[in-house]
Amino acid sequence: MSRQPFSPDEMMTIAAARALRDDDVCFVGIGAPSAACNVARLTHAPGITLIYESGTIGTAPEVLPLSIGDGELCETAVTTVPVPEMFRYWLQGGRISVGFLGAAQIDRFGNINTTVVGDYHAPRTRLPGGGGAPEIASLSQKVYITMKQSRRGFVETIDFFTSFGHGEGGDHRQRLGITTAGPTLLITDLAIWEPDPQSREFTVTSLHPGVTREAVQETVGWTVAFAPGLSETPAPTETELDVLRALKERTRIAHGG
Amino acid sequence: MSRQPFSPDEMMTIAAARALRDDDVCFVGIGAPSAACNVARLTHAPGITLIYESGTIGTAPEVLPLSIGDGELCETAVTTVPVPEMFRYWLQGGRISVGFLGAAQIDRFGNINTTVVGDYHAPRTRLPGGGGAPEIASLSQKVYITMKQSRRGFVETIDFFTSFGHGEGGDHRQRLGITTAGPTLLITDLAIWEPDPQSREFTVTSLHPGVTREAVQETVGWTVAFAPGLSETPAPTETELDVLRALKERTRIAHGG
Amino acid sequence: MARFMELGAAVSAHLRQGDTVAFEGFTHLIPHAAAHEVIRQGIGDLTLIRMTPDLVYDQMIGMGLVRRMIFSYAGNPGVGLLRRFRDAVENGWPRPIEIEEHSHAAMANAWEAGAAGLPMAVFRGYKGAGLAGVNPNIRHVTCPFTGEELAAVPALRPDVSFIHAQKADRAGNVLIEGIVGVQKEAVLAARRAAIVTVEEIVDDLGAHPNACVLPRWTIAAIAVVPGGAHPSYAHGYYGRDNAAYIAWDAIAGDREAFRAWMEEHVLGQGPQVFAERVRELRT
Amino acid sequence: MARFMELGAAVSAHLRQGDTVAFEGFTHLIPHAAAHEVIRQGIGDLTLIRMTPDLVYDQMIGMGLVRRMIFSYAGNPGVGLLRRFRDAVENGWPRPIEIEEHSHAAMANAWEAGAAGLPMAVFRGYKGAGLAGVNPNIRHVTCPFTGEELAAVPALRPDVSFIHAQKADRAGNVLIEGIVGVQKEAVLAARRAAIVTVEEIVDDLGAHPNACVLPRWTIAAIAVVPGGAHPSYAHGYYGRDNAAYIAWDAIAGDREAFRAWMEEHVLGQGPQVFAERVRELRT
Repeated sequence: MSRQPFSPDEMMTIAAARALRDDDVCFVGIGAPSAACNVARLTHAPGITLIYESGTIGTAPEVLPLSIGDGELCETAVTTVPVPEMFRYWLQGGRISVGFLGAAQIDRFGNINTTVVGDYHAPRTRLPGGGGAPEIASLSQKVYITMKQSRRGFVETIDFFTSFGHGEGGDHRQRLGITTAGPTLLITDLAIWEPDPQSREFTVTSLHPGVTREAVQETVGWTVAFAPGLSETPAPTETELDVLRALKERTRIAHGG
Repeated sequence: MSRQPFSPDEMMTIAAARALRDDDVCFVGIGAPSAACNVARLTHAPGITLIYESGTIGTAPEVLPLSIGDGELCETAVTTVPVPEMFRYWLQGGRISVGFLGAAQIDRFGNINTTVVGDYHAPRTRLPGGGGAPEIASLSQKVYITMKQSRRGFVETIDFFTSFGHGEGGDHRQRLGITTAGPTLLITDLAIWEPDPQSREFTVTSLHPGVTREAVQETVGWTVAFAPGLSETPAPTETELDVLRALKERTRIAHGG
Repeated sequence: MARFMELGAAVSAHLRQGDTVAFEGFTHLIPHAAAHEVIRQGIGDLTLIRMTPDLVYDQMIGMGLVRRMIFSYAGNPGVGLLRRFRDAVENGWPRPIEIEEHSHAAMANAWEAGAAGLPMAVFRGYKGAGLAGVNPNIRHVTCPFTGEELAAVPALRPDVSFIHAQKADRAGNVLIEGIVGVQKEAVLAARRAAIVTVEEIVDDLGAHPNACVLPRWTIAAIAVVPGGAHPSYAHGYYGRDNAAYIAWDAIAGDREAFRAWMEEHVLGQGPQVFAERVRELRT
Repeated sequence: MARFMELGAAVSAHLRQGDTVAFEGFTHLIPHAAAHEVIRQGIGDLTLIRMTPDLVYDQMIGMGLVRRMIFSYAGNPGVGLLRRFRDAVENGWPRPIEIEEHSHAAMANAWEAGAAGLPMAVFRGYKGAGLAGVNPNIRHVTCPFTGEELAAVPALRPDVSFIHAQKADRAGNVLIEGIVGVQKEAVLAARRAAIVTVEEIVDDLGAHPNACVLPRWTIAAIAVVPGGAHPSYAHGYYGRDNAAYIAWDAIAGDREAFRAWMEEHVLGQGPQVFAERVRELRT
């Protein structure tokens, strides 16, 4: 375990990275998911296959892409396919083991909104929309979500169902004919959440070092459920932090930021 | 015009070649169509685009392919695409100006059989089947057919509708919702046939040099209609014959025949 | 059959007021120069199609040229929102905009169907997704073999499609390499014309047999515009101008700043400025 | 995840009596060596899938290993008919064969749908075609936007798919170049396993970014069999043995001659003979 101080954001990325396995085929969303997936690749999961929706399969970028289709994703990929093929053969074909998403709003059942704040037809804030998320959420074998906690993001009721998590909970996915597992992991800057086996409500199963139950509850718009055997997330190791920070630094320089 | 003697087969190929234009995009069947298309390319239509169903687009082989997917078709092509793309984007997409087919059996309305002789479920002779022909016939803007005349091939009633020509004639294509022109030209070793504008029955419009009406009728299993302004097909030119014979000779050597 | 033309002539020859038009590119090879030419010519009342409308659609929307947009992700990639698009949706400025919103899977399938000459795309999608409730163009068909209900969306068939590509040969065959996105589909799905800007014309494309090559007879016009994808990039030619994407957020955040920027960088310029813009980004 | 294996071990590990299996290749890269290994192992009662069954399916049929065949063109390309296939269809020798016959367009679309995880393919086809009257797996769906009736066929999903490819890298990624046919689709559509024979293993595929590469995790087993496509060909390695295709007509025309040929050239041999067979054909 590291003696270095680390930020909640770093803890989030590293905890998310740890969830990935060497044999995962991961459909990578931009932002926090992309950082986590590449940290996994650069630490314990060198064999992981990272796929970006721009068509790059098995990519291994030196720096984090700013967009979903940066040139380095293609240059370091095993192959790059047309976008229709990506969605038909690779996602719809059932070949993605983990779809990794971020979100603007999430509810307790892992339903996600990245479309609008307010009414769809007269929104207060028009967000970018779903992109690949609706089908990543329904067609990946399972879905991991990573986002920072805030009252604005963790809401009782999302304004729009951009992508379907566990709906109203229970067997709602199955009732819609969705055969995949859906969101099985939510990694935030404060905690790790997993769905309750019955209700499918996301439940805190691990608090990051130094985080209290109260801190988690304060940033969430519903009454948080904590698992009985609540554990503490191991702090980032020296290696994990070094890899993440080096990646971020290379990225900062490359993007002229 | 040539002083050389020429065979009916050579006349057929050259007459078929002449029907093609420099700006045609031609979906090429193997055998006689392939020879005709390449003679056209090597004489008056250097800009013609030849497409084989193996996925080769804009190919320019030095020798005639034995199969629909010989290596040289790919090596000389503008590009080679996957077979599903060939049938979806290029044929179904409406980009083929001329589909060029051969046949085992044909009827007076240009319906073609290459599937069975006899009953489908208990055939006397099981033929190879349609391959690309059913959709070439319905999706190319127009269809040219080339085959040698014989009582076995030119029949009153074909045993199986491998691909649809003008059906029972008249507006039968339109009644089935087919929007393309269908067979507009039939080039044999004896004559050039075109469909009657009303009945769509194939009618002889030009006899090859030295061919009589009787010779045409003898090799056809229905009563042949001859157009009022029946003309004579110009004999092959020196150039046409030279090009065709050189092509055949290169092909013979290349295929170890 | 591809004709080599000046960009301005190609745009005015093929694009009309009120058209449905796509300027496609999936992060890579976005035809910025072509869209800027359309803005300069003031061709408006357009329906824009693109999976990932970004800066250049934000610009067209902000200039009031867009009546309707069909899309699946309207963001500034890696940066945030599209502020001119937001202003049009939220405030109707400078004019209200209609939207037809899909998922990427739907749009990608709809492009494929357009290229394939089909009226619709069929795929497994939109299950539980809110868009199915607000977009009447999301329908269903039932598989006659399994009974499964599958999603269906109309094929995309713009009047005109614009793309940017690396190169054309002298006959007019066009090569696209790297992240090829849906550009082949956009070209083949165009009803009236596909217009391509290229980095250069070469004697020989030097293309791998299975490379993405568009034959000359699929294209109406080719215009040579080096740097024509900037601030997007051209694999093998120049990198993405990430700083320009980041800077756009502030420019587009203010109506006056936006108008001033457009005057200076688009309206008062021509296609030739793009070569200069990528000089420092060449790879 | 791709395992490098001997061909015999790969076949016996993955293919079972009664399976539905495809040995795909569109003239190019036909996996003859793999099919011969299946014949030697006597794995029978198979349902064979292939757009263009040619010599090697004629051989499997003649050896009595085939219960059913799904296909769109059963000929010896450029030569004529398949005489063992004819004998099975016309005379039930050595056993009757069931057929499910399609057009190329239908099969190509059905492979695409199989790779895409869909239950069916939808396309514009079979209009006026006799197959629609004899094949109950040709059905229709109605476009919910235009009302157009389109053809539908079931997706192809074999238990096992075999292909031959030019090369694999040491990680097991496989490259196919030239006429790529439906091989990517056949691999991705396989329910249980995809098995690939390759000309060689290399350190680096040296592939163009948009080349047809199958990632290692889409493949169950890779066997190195130089010449494994003979008498078909491998673009960049050796040419097609047209003489062998022509010669097949006489061999297959007679039941005794066929059996004797199979004894000598298949049953009494192993995968290693293919390298010798292409020696004179190398390019």
